[in-house]
Amino acid sequence: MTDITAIYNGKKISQLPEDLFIPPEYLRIILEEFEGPLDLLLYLIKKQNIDITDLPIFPITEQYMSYISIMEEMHFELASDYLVMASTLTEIKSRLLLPADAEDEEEDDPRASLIKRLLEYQKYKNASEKLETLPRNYRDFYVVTNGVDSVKSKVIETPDFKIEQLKSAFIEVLKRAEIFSTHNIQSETLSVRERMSSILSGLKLNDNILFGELFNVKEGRLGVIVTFLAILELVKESLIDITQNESMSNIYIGLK
Amino acid sequence: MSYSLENIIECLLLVSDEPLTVNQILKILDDKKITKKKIELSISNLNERYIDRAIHIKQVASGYRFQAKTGLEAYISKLKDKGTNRFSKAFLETTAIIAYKQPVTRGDIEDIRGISINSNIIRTLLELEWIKVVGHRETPGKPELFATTSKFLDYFDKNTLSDLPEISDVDSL
Amino acid sequence: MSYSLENIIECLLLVSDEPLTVNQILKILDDKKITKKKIELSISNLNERYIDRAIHIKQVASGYRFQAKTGLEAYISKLKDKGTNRFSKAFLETTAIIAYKQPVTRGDIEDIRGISINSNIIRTLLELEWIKVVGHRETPGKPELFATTSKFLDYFDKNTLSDLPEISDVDSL
Repeated sequence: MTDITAIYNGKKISQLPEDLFIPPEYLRIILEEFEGPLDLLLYLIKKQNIDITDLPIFPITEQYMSYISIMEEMHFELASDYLVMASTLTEIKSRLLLPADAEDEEEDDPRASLIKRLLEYQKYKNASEKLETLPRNYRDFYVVTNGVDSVKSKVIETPDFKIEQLKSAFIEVLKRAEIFSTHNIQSETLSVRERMSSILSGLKLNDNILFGELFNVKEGRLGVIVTFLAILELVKESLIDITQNESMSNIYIGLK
Repeated sequence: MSYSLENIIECLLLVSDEPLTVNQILKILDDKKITKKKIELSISNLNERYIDRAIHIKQVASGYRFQAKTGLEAYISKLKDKGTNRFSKAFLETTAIIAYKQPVTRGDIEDIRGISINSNIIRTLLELEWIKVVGHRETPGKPELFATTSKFLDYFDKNTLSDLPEISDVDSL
Repeated sequence: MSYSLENIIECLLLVSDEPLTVNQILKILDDKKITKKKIELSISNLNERYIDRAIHIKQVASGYRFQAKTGLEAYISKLKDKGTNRFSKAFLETTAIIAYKQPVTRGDIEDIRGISINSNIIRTLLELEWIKVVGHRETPGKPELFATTSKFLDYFDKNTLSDLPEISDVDSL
């Protein structure tokens, strides 16, 4: 992690506050940026401007532990992998404290395997950063797929699936969406979404519709609310315009 | 390198997933010197290029689009056979997103799925009349907004969208 | 009306959703007189046709496809309401490990990253067809071995794995 940039309440945070007196909300954002204990360690090492192969286990362990304890205090959902690393660090530390055994002092640096893992992880982290910058289809270059319409397929077979499959497909898709960084999923009640569609379809046929005509009294209070919410949502998504020439005159709804 | 107007239009028509109108092309090019007439002329010049070729530009209801000429159906159907994705997961998920999040654009669906979708899926849904275009979003490209139709509900034997299985725990996801 | 081999190939490549290999084209044409050589020659002749044009045929891992040349991005991006496909760091790191260290098991990936991975990442990679199972390691549990596919390379406009950016061992930070 070269630069952590989080934006919180409009303020840019690019560095961890030195004293670790981090407001919990900041910390959460920062911690979410780490891809695991190795990533956190790399960050701590980098922050000290030291060579990874010199891994100064004492200060690093201390800092690592303070992060962990803050995370725990905050009841942050701490992956157990972070705790495993904590015990690894402690173990290395205690082995370093033991009087060095003259014989195997040279070949058996207790830090060796951790350093190896850090280097290995760093290698793939670099690789992933390179992947990120590669040109991508639809973003940096454009492929002609289906550029040409072919003659309409003879018969369209109707897909065969059950309504419940639709529901589980949607749930699964939402779950998966979590791993991508773009989220804009909220649930609205379906009746509102449906009404949005029907208002839009109506507006495609008529340029303008009188505000009042959108409401059907027979649907009762709930129906009116649904329609009203749908109108608000359409305005929010800038799909429709609401116009009124002078006060108390008719209100018209039209497509943007 | 700069391309001739004809070559630019050719590229746009091929890269686009949807037919393009002269007005849409005008807007994309955003150049005062280019008129509607010029674009229409370019398209007809382009078509001369394609006299002996197996494809040409056709004007359909929603604009201009490249189409295969007749004669290659046998080959094309072999090509398309492998792409039958009506029963695929992608098809099911696309349908589900349109049903539960309508009205949505293709880009919305791609954002949610995290994957670009095959144009065939949208086209099949439109051909099945399970979805229709209910408008365009006021963002660059004016993408089409899709919503499900009553035919879609009929297929599942439902009256309204609110009869679809409820997704109550979405908020907690 | 019959078309020249070049015009037929042009049409097939443009109609297809996926890149086409010479073998696939051979199979579609199903004509003893047409050889691989002839098809390759036709494709290179075709590309000469496109020298001044804004599109051309490119070879990527899974075959030949038409692509816009550089220079028109400003226009095309207006055309496409694009799903931007932004990937999380975890997703990219997992992908990088599979790409550069393949074949690997899920356990290998977790060892390198030092943290367990969300199953959704593997599932998405499989669904995108960026990775596939190429075998099982002969260890307890016989874990699946993953490798990248040609579709993964297509997405990044590459022909072979060796076209990916080189990575070297890191000696220090």
